[in-house]
Amino acid sequence: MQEVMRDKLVAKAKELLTGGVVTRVLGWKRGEFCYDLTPGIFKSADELDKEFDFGDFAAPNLSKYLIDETRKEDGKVAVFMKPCDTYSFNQLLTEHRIDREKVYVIGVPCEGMIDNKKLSAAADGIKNVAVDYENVVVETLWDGNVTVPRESVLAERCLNCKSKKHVALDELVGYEDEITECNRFDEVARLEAMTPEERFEFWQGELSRCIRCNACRDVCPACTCEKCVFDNPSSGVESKAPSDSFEEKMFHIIRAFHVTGRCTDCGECSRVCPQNIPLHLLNRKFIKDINELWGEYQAGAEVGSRAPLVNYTFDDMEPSEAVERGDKNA
Amino acid sequence: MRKISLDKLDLLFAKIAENQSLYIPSDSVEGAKFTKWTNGTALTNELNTVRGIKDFFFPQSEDLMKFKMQGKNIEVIDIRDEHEDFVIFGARACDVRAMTVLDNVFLHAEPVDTYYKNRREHGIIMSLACTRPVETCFCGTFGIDAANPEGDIVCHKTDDALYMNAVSEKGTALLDSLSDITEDADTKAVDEQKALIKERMTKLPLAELTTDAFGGGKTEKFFDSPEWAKLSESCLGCGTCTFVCPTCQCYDIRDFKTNDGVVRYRCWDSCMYSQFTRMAHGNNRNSQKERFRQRFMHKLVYYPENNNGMFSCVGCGRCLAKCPIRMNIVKVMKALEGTDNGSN
Amino acid sequence: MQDVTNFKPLIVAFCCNWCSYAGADLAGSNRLAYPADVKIIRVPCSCRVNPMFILRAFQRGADGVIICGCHPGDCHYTSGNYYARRRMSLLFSMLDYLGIERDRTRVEWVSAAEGAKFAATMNDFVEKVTALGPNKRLEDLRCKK
Amino acid sequence: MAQINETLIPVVGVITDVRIDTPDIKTFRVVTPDGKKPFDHRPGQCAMLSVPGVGEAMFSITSSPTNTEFMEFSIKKCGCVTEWLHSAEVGQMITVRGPYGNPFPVDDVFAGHDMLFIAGGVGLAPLRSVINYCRHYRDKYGRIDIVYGSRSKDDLLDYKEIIEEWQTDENVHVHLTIDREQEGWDGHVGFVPNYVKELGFDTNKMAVLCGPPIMIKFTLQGLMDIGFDKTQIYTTLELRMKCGVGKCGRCNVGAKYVCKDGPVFRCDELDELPDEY
Repeated sequence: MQEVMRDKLVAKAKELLTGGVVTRVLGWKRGEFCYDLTPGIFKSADELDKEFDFGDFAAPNLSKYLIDETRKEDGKVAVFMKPCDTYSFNQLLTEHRIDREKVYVIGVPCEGMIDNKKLSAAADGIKNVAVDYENVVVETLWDGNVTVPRESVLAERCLNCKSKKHVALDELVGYEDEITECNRFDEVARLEAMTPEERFEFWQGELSRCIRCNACRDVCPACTCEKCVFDNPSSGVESKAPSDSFEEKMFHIIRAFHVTGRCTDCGECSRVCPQNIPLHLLNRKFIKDINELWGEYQAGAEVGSRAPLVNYTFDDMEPSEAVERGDKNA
Repeated sequence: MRKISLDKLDLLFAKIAENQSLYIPSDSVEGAKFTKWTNGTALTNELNTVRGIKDFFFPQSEDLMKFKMQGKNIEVIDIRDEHEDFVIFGARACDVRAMTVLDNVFLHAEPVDTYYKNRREHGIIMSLACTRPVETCFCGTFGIDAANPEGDIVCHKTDDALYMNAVSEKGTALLDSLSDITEDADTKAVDEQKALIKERMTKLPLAELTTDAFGGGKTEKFFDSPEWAKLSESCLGCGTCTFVCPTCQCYDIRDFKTNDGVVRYRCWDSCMYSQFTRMAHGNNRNSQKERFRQRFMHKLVYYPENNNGMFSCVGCGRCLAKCPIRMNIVKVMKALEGTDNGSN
Repeated sequence: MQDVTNFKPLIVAFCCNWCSYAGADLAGSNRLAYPADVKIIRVPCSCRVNPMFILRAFQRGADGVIICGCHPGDCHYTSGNYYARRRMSLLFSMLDYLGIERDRTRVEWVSAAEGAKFAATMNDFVEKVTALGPNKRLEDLRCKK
Repeated sequence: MAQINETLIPVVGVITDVRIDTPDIKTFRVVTPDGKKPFDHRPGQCAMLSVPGVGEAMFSITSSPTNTEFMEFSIKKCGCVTEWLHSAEVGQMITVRGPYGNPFPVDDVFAGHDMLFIAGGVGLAPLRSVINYCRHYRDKYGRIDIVYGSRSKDDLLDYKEIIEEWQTDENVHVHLTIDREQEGWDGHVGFVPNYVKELGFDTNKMAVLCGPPIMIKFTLQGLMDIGFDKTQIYTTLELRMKCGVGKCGRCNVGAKYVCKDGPVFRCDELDELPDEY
């Protein structure tokens, strides 16, 4: 199944390149192992044949690279996008960070990406991986074949997939799919139901592991500031080290706040965190609050929508009521 | 060589922890992590920890000194004190070699870094041979023998016992102090294990990777390689690779204004960060390509040039596992190697 | 252990220039008492208050942060306080989510004529924060080095 | 003198004099609290000055090593530390550590030679230490030529010293130039590289260059054009530094650290380094 999809995508990319529709293709490059795909630019059919790959590990969201790509005076770029990536793409269009005219979006269906961390926890010494709808068979170095249920190694964001529908498209390779029912706010609700002490303990434990590598920020398609406030010496908060637990809390609260109403819940932050911090739970809290306070809002669902924080109504809830609202629900 | 049966491992840990802090790799939410041993802390089954043992000797953030200011006056307060004694159990061969790499910078190159020296002098490393290397391991590339790690006490864990061999003065003293709970052992079981490890190392997917193309004096050869642009095009410029790397040692010195003075501290920095070399009048590494190149040239060319050919990569595979976009030193080496052959 | 009975909280109050700052003035000239540990920072509008300001106030030793703005509908800039209301709803909810005591933060609408309300609000807020004790969950220990 | 055996821990220095040289350059005189020179140095070496809470930065020591009473630093206002220093008054304490880097080879390579110093703008700061060293040990060196240029007359550093001391010295020849015509200036007008070519020096001498990168680039070319060899030309580099002792990893050019292996480089040595400075 994987092979066929890869070949279809390569054929499509080649067609666009040779037809002169685009000058380059943004996709995923094969790595050393079956699972380490790196985003990359392909400029020729030859490169595509040799290096292009797609499959259960094509996790990186390519939309952020389009900011730089569309600034180049080099014609159009074709880009492959999974359904959730198209939300980020739309959000970037809404914020005028991408020139739509310079992009050719090729939608690729997605059945969920495998989480490398979960996979290497499930099997040591991965030599090769075969995936079907039910199972993942890992050929290991020392233990022969190890079979695990696919669901057990799917990325969290894919287990709670919000949409399999592409919201931005020039062309779709494969089948069309729908917005999915999901329970992505369950974990947030579980935390909300805890006592403040428990919540504090939980987050203290999670956030104190932060090493301030900035991967969450740098990968985030919503974090597109030319200069981040945390990199600005004049901001007074430019600090590189987690020398006290306050620093990480401030960083993550502010970062989540800065992307509020713009975060599409693509889950890249949690995917890249080397310390396994569930950063998506901060973003989802904001999304859940927005939905409950001012009505359902999905960033990136449509281009040009007005984000909830740059909007208001006369009868919005007071902050004190907003905070206490949880208690009434409980 | 001494041994202790595995069911008495806790006894061994308790005995060591009597006189000093003991850190062992243990499972946590973030993955395996060196954790201070208290009764009940269990040794992990993971091959290696998310972060190496660098943190113990060169912590991510450490206070250097304090300043008290009054009007125009400044008082410099030296806040250094003797570090506590500690033992790290279970460091892998790659991580122990990483300490040699850091020693070259902080101890052997003048002037000596006294902060590092202080911690180094008070730390004892009990290394542990790897029996189940994973696909991202390539320590052999850098001449590291996973079967024979360096360290103060070299340990081998078999199915039923832990074998310990002291190879330094500090190690001998520690092992001697454990003599009443350990017993003498011959090297048979360890030799068998070493043979198994050696055989396994040859079966690793990266076993063929060599450093032949790299080393001191290769700056001109690689600096202007067109590969850098391609390799770095997707680099996010985050510091993950740097911070999980057991040998990366770049640091920043910064001031923090406390409520009654200033603490000057140093913290890890990353050459991948855009502001790393930014000066008031510009930046000599303005693009991610240049910063990316700096990191790998340092590991593969500059460091060996200044340190008798030793590379500042130990093949631990952490950057392979942690890079958000899965770019890593192996991909860089292979790409550059290609150009090397091409130019011959 | 800190003596809770003697604990005097440090409160940072961000006050809108057009209303509550004048309200504070009025409270003063009417000799309405409120604790001296309330430090007022004048801002041009309640929506000038960046979430970072609030966190940094806590970092630097504040035990409570209150934002005072014009009543909804009365903003000097038409709609600033409506935006502030939304932002603070989210921020405070997030702080609550992280386990920070919710009584340490508050938004209150105080007009220039409401000197009495200003004093009463501050008294009430200080009382609530006093009951919570010193801020431990959002403190930066480095500041005390 | 307070001696703390750790290179990262500085000693306290007191600013005892602030001289306004140009609109954006001031020269600070620094001694220890007990009135002594903070430490000995060689011409061309640098020191880390810091203002706690603001930052730390590397500066060339402008005063000559032959001055045993105090140290001077000519500092151009361009970043946060320098801005703070520019607002400092006499009596203000700062912290100093050093000396760092390799000096100019004044006692071996330069000895017995004619010297040509070429500086642009604040680039005179590191050279002043060498020039005054050479003037102090006058017998050891032959003819001294100094080419110095800046944007305008007001931007010439140490103008008073140049006019009153350097120009009056025997066998010291000062050639000043400014970028654009200016009222009250009857000297040369034009950029340093061109002026050097116009002056057309004989090549039997050692040259020392310092200034903005663009000036260095063209002057170097100019010197080569009139027959200089790169082994005769020295310059001093500056990059972002934090530790000053070759460990923090940011001031390297190739395998060389500017703070430890530099800042003084012979131009042919620079050729071997990658173009990243």
